[in-house]
Amino acid sequence: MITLGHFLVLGSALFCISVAGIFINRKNVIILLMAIELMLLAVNMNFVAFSRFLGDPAGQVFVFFILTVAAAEAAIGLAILVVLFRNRSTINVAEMNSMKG
Amino acid sequence: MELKSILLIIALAPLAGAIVAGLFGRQIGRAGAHWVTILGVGLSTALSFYVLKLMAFDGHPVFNENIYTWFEVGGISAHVGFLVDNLTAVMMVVVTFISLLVHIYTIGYMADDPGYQRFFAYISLFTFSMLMLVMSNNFLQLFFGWEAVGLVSYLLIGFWYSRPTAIFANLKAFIVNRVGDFGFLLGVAGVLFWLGTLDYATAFARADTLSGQTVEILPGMPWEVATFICVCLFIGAMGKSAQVPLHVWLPDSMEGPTPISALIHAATMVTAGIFMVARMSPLFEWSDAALSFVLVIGAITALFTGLIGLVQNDIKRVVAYSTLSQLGYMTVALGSSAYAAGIFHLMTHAFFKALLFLAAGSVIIGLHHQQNMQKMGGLGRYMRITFITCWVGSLALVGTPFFSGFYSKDAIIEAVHLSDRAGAGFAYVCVLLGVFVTALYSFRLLYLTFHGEERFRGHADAHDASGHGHHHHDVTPHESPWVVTLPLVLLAIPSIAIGYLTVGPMLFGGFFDGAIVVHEANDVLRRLGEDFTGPVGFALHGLVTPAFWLALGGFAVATFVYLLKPGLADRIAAVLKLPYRVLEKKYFFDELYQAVFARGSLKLGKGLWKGGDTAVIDGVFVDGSATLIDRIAGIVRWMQSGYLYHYAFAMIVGLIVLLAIFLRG
Amino acid sequence: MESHWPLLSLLIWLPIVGGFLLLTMRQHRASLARWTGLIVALATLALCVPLYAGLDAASADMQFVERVVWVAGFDIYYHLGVDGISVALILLTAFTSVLVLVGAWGSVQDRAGPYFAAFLILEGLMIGVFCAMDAVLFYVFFEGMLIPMFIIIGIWGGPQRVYASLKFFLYTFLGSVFMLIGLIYLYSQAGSFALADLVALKLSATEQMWLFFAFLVAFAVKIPMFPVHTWLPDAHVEAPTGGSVILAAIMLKVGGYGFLRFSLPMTPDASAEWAWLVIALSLVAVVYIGFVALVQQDMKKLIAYSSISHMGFVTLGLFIAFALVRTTDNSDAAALGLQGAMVQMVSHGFISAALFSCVGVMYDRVHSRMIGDYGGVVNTMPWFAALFVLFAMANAGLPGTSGFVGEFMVILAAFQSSPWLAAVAALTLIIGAAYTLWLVKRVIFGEVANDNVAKLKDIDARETIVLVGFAGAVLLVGVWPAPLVELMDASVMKLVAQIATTKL
Amino acid sequence: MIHSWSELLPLLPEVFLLGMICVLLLADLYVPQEHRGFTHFLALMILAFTAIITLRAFSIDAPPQSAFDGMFLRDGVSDILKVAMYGVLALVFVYSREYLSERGLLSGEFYVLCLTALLGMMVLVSAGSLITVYLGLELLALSTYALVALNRDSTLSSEAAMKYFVLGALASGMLLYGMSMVYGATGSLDLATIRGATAGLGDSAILLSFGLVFVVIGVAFKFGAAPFHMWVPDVYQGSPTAITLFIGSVPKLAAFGMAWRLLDGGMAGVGEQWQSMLALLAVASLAIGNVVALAQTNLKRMLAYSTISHVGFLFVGLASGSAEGFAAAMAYVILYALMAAGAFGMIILLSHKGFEAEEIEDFKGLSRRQPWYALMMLLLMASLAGFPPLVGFFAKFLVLKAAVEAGLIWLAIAAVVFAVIGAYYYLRIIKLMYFDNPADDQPPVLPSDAPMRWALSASALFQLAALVVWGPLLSLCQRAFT
Amino acid sequence: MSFEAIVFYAFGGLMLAAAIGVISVRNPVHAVLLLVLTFFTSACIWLLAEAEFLALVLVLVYVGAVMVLFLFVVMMLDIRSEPLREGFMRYLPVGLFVAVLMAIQMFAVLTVRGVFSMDAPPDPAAAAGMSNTEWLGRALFGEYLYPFEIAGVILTVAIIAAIALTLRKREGTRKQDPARQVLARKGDRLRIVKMPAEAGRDQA
Repeated sequence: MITLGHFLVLGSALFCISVAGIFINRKNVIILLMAIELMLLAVNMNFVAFSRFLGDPAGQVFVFFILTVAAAEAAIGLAILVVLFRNRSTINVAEMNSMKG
Repeated sequence: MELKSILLIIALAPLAGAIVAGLFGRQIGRAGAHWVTILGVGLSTALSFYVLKLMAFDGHPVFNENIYTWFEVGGISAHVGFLVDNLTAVMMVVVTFISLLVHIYTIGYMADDPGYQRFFAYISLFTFSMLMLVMSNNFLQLFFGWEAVGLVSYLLIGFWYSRPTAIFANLKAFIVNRVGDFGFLLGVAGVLFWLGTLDYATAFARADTLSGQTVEILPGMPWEVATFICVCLFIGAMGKSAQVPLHVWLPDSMEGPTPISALIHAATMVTAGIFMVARMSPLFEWSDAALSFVLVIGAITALFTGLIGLVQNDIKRVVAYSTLSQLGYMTVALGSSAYAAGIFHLMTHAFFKALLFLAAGSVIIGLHHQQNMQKMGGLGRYMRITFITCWVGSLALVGTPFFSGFYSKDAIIEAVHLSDRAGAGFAYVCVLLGVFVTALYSFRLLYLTFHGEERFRGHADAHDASGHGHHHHDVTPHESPWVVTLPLVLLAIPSIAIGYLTVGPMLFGGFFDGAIVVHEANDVLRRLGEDFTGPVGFALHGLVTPAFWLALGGFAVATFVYLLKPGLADRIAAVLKLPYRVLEKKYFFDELYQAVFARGSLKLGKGLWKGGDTAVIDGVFVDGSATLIDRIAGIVRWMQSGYLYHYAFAMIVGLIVLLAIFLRG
Repeated sequence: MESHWPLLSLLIWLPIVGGFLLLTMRQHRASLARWTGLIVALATLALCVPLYAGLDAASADMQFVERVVWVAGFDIYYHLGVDGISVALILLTAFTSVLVLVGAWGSVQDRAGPYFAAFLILEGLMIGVFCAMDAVLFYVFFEGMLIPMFIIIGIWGGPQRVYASLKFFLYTFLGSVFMLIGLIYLYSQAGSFALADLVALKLSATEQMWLFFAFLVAFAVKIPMFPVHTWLPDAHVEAPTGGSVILAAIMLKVGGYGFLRFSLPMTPDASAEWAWLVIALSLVAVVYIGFVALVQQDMKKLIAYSSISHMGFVTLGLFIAFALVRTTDNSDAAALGLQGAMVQMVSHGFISAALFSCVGVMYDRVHSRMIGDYGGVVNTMPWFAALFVLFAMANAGLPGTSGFVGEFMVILAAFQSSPWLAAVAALTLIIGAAYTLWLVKRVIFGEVANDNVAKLKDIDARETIVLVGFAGAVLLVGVWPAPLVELMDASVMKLVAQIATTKL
Repeated sequence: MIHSWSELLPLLPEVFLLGMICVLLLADLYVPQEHRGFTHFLALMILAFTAIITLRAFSIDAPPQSAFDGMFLRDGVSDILKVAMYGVLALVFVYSREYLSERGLLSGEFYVLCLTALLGMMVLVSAGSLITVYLGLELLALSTYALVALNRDSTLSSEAAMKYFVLGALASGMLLYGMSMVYGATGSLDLATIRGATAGLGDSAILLSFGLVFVVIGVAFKFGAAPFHMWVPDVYQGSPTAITLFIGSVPKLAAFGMAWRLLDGGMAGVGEQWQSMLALLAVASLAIGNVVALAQTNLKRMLAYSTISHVGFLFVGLASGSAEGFAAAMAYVILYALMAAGAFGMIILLSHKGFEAEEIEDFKGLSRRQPWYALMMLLLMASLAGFPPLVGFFAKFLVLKAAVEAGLIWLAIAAVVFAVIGAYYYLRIIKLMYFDNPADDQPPVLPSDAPMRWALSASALFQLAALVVWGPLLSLCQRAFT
Repeated sequence: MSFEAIVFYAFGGLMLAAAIGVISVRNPVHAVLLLVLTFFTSACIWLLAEAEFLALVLVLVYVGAVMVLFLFVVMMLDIRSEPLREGFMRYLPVGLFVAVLMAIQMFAVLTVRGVFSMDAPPDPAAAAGMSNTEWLGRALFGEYLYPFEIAGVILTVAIIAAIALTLRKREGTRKQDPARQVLARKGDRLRIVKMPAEAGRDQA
């Protein structure tokens, strides 16, 4: 039987993967943006599950908004990425350390 | 006029003179300066004699009044006020009279000194301070005067401030005196604590409450309170009256001009300690231990400093060591409860020692600031008045019967003899031997200076100790002007006669009753007085005492060695090499103090500064913490690497830590 | 007693407003700025006359009280008032400030207007400290002083001024923040910031202990006490003359005043319990610092160390009172100790101010503070030398000068507690004389040491005013301390009563 | 459900602002480049009218109003914060105009994005539901990401924007995760309901606590509290100074509103937990902010670390968890926003075309070249450091007081000790300005923009006005929380 | 194992595998495609949770629009897959350790408590006699109108921001300037040239 716990664990596993993606990744920034999408997906998973198990539409409504915002976020993130690439001709995270200390 | 106003005038007239001469010296000129100060001191002198007459002859009751309140806190108050009784009156007369003479003498002595006005201001200020000291009716004012005379002494020793020796001497004098004052202040504090007052009269009245009280300064070693107070007070006296081991400053103080050596370092200031102990006799009488201490210290001083006088060549230093030795005599008198004898000797000594100093000064100016006796000789021909008065002074000093010094010194020796206090036997031996020594160095001085071969010619480098640095050529010595000789003459008279005139009332006539308190059991003077028939009888009796014969012996040896067989002295010195050297080095006191206290303090100071302040407090704590913070900042900056994944990593670590902390339960 | 004329506010704000006025003046109008500054300072001093005249010294109550709500929500009031102790220190402040400005007249050429302004602002803040009856107000003034002094040291100071000013600032700041926490804690218990309420508040032994140490850190740094004194020599050495004068004369006193207003009455039981610590540190200050002073080569540093040593007497006097009242019930002696501490504060104000002014006089001419660069100054500057010797003697505690009075009282009081304490304290007679007079010997006396000294000119009229002003004060207090003592007597007796009463 | 239009009245400022943003967007399109002043003027007018609308209905003692089933709340706190935001944002506009114009950045987008960020913040401080909290936050965040990258030709700006974006997204992901847990535990998104539900949770309490950690992290990130502070220095440094000015000031107000709504409004039931979390974060922020600021040479970076330390102080107030603490923290954040705006304003003042006065060394000897502005900077720095009698001290005082009264004496002590360490770097600025000589004798080129200089002087002198301002502001804040 | 469980585990496992792939493959294009796979599988799981509308939205809008956008950018920027940095392998264990630590913490919270093993209640939408979409729609346009409006603003901001950041005015491109268009006057466009009468024709 699939319980709430199953969903939550699945969500948390996805969350951990996405977080690991952010701090383990030494390649390009675009992977980071994808990891963020994954993270939002993990959250959505939680909301969907809670909504289902609480019998309350609010969770699903929240998912709806998260999807909206994620789209907007992706747009801006990619815009910034484009700007960054234009300036530096690279989007390698390991080279983004001109400010530190 | 009221007595209070008179006393105020006595005290303040010299101060006024000092202020005028000091602040407006340039405006009033040299003559103005000496006139205004002499006027001030003269007024004081005249009024002091009047007060003495009132007290001694008219039977005026003791004057004891406060002038104004210094402070009042809770039940503790301190005032400025005067206590005038016979003791005070005598001291006032001695102080003002000698001061007046010194003022006059100075006109001649300092005639060509650029600091003329300043000098007058100083000595007038000194007179004021000394009067405040002797006239005080409480411990606070006593301490004020005590330190104020120290200040003026400091200024006067360093009068020729560009001489390195002078400014070394005055620093030394002040600091050594401060060591004494340290004890003195503790004594005063003790008086306040155990007697609850700073006022003499009240404190003395309560003195009996001291007996039986003890204090544990060191755990397990109870002291009698009276002993504690008196020893502390006497430490002050040791500083001021230059008792061993705090005597080292006095010989050096001869760097000052001769008039002040006479006034301060012979006649008045150095006797303040003697006066103080006499004044405190109601307290000292409660502590045999303290008096024994006084006695022994005095005895040591009397003999051993006199011995140093034997090997000195500087004429002033000889007199200075003589002064030390005589101060020892006075202290011995105090220690044997013969306070009156101490005061009596103080008075006679003031006259003849001032005379000796002034005479020495006269010789010095006569030889254009030559102080070395080895470069004198045969001066008697050229300086008749000085020669005669100096002989008078010396005779008084060695205790020639009928001279003033004889009465006072003999009284002391007899008193010690009679005393059964611990240490009295030792003291008796010391003072007796001291008589011999005194005679020896006194006649040595006379012979080397006034008699024998003339050695003062042809020494182009004779100005060694002079700050003036002129008169390089040979000159014939000449008698000093009248302003110099007049005081000599005026001092010679009391040096001869004062003892004869006053020995009866002062020692045995109850003159100091009320002022000096002696317990029945200690009263050696009363026992001595039982045999007293009169000054003549006393003098005649003196002829059969050992003291007289010892003095005579001293005279004989001196005459033989220094007058008849010149050159013998050097041979003796060569034979007795070690003792001679010990004496020449003054028992190595200076070297010891220099090494232990002066250099030790500097080393300690440097160690504390570099080690404590700079290394530990600043280095480790202050700058160290700054460095530590800097290091931490470096580490955190290193962590702020600029890499996105490190930033994210930090956030996750933060998350994990927070989760770990808050989800344990 | 409500006064209708806000005298205290005037005293505080007149110089501050005057200072800001100076800041707005154009830089090249230095002369105008100087005169304005002096007039403001003189006016402030003149305001002290009605203050002194109007004060009822027989009463220990706060007088000239002004009380206006400041922050209603927290019961913080603009609450001013003075008693004898405050008035004495206010007089000292106003008097010294005038002389400092006169002293800076010609010697400060660079940015004279701001210099005068800084001192005026500082004066106002210091008076504020002595008037404040609300803890927050006190703290504001207490800390507010730091900025102008920081600037004074930093701008007009010597070569190491940056280090010194930062050290000064951070040291003091670190100390005072603990006090702030303590005050807030007190508020949380008493519901009021009024000093009177805090004094009346009952506190447990533990609370008192923590508060005592909070206050101790703040005031010990300010006074300063061993071992938190090391900022002072640096600050003094690097500060301009006026800065050193104010620092020594008044800012150190704020620490003593703080002890008196906070530690003693608010935490009497903890103070009594820990009095031994303060006493021990005070004695260390007297002796240890005395020896350190002895080996200094820099005149200002020497005087700075001597200040620390002398302030040791202040703390000794304050805390010996506890030992006396609590263990032997000897309230007369306790009063003597407190009174001695107060007199010592005032007296040290005059003496150290005068000595720093003297160094300033020499520094203006030779541009060196090192003892080795001088020698035989008396030959070329006799009047100056006379005054210098006078101040040196006062510093060495010569009777007849103010330096003696406080030390004398404290030693007398200390003796009542234990002869040993008195003996250690009295060592200052020897050590103090040694370092001071050795300084005099090396600087003032002797042969003319070099060309610089040979070219010295004696003090001019302006410098004479400054030094004679201080000399007058030193002698007046020394010869006749009774007015000063009486001024503070009622307050001191009240304090004795307060520290005698347990708050447990 | 909306039953009548009058229910929407509390939203009038937001609605007005949104309408005017559209107007501005359109108007800007039709204004030629040389008349950009009109856009600037219009933006200021919008702020003024929004303020008037907000204040018209403002009454500190009025009961809170709500709309949209409690998703929108309007009370004293939200109104005070909103008015403060308008004011600070107006300062931002005034300060930055010439700076942006010299660098070709003065476009309608700047104003539009600032105003949408403002709208987001208004939504945030008025949020009554997790959804509105999230959406307001994202509206603010997306606008600021764009603002940071606005200088498209700058390598640093785009790098900063990317870091900000990624970390911001990570933080909002965590916040969302936390929200989902809270939702799951309490079954509601409405903050008031959540607050009511926390009491009888039973076993799902663990879920709430679990979510709380994530929520607190979201809040901490928004403030820039350590260890979630890493973005702050880079973003401050990388953005054009005008944008830094914006980011460094206004959003702190919103972050406070968010923290209060979420933590006190929603999670009062687990108050002890978040209070101790905030206390920990406070200590970390104070330590890292103050210590690292010491070692900075770039003034913007230094101010960034200073921000972190101030956030630490703010958290001390929040951690006390009492109305007193919130009032203190709110007063603190308002005063801080003003101080920070002034400090960045000084950098703008001294910068000119082709020169950014963002190195600390650039302030060397300022007192000789520009005594007046050196004095202003002195006031600002002293105030930031918290020296009495300046405003900054009183702000800190309030917070400490709240902490002590809440029994957090150890926290108060840590705060003051770090404040002392922090005092050093502010003093260093003062030292450079006053104790050092200028590197060259050239007087700095000051902007010709008179309103900017006046406004800057005014905001610096405001630091002195503590004696008058402090009391009323404080009592206002206090009443807002009671 | 029920059918639901099989579906759940199958798609869940696939989803996690795909997610791991997203963050670990070198080629960004592959990563995007794996992300699409992740979204697909999770949409399936959502269907299992009876959130049909969201599942479809996820596929249609998200995969259809957002992922395409990603793909577009990846292609546009022409990012080469670069070799791994040296430091990567060194820090990987630490990174993995931290990630696993976090996962363990989270699992510990989410699994230990028995309360989470609760079964789903009957579908509330069906209970109310509505489809999932209607159920959601009622909430969205009723109760959640205000957030809905804000979401609109957010999308607007995203548009403005994206344009402001990426729109480049290239030299030589022709574009409309609406301001100039609107402000155009007749006089700017039309010049009425007064021609003299053609006098002299006759002369010519």
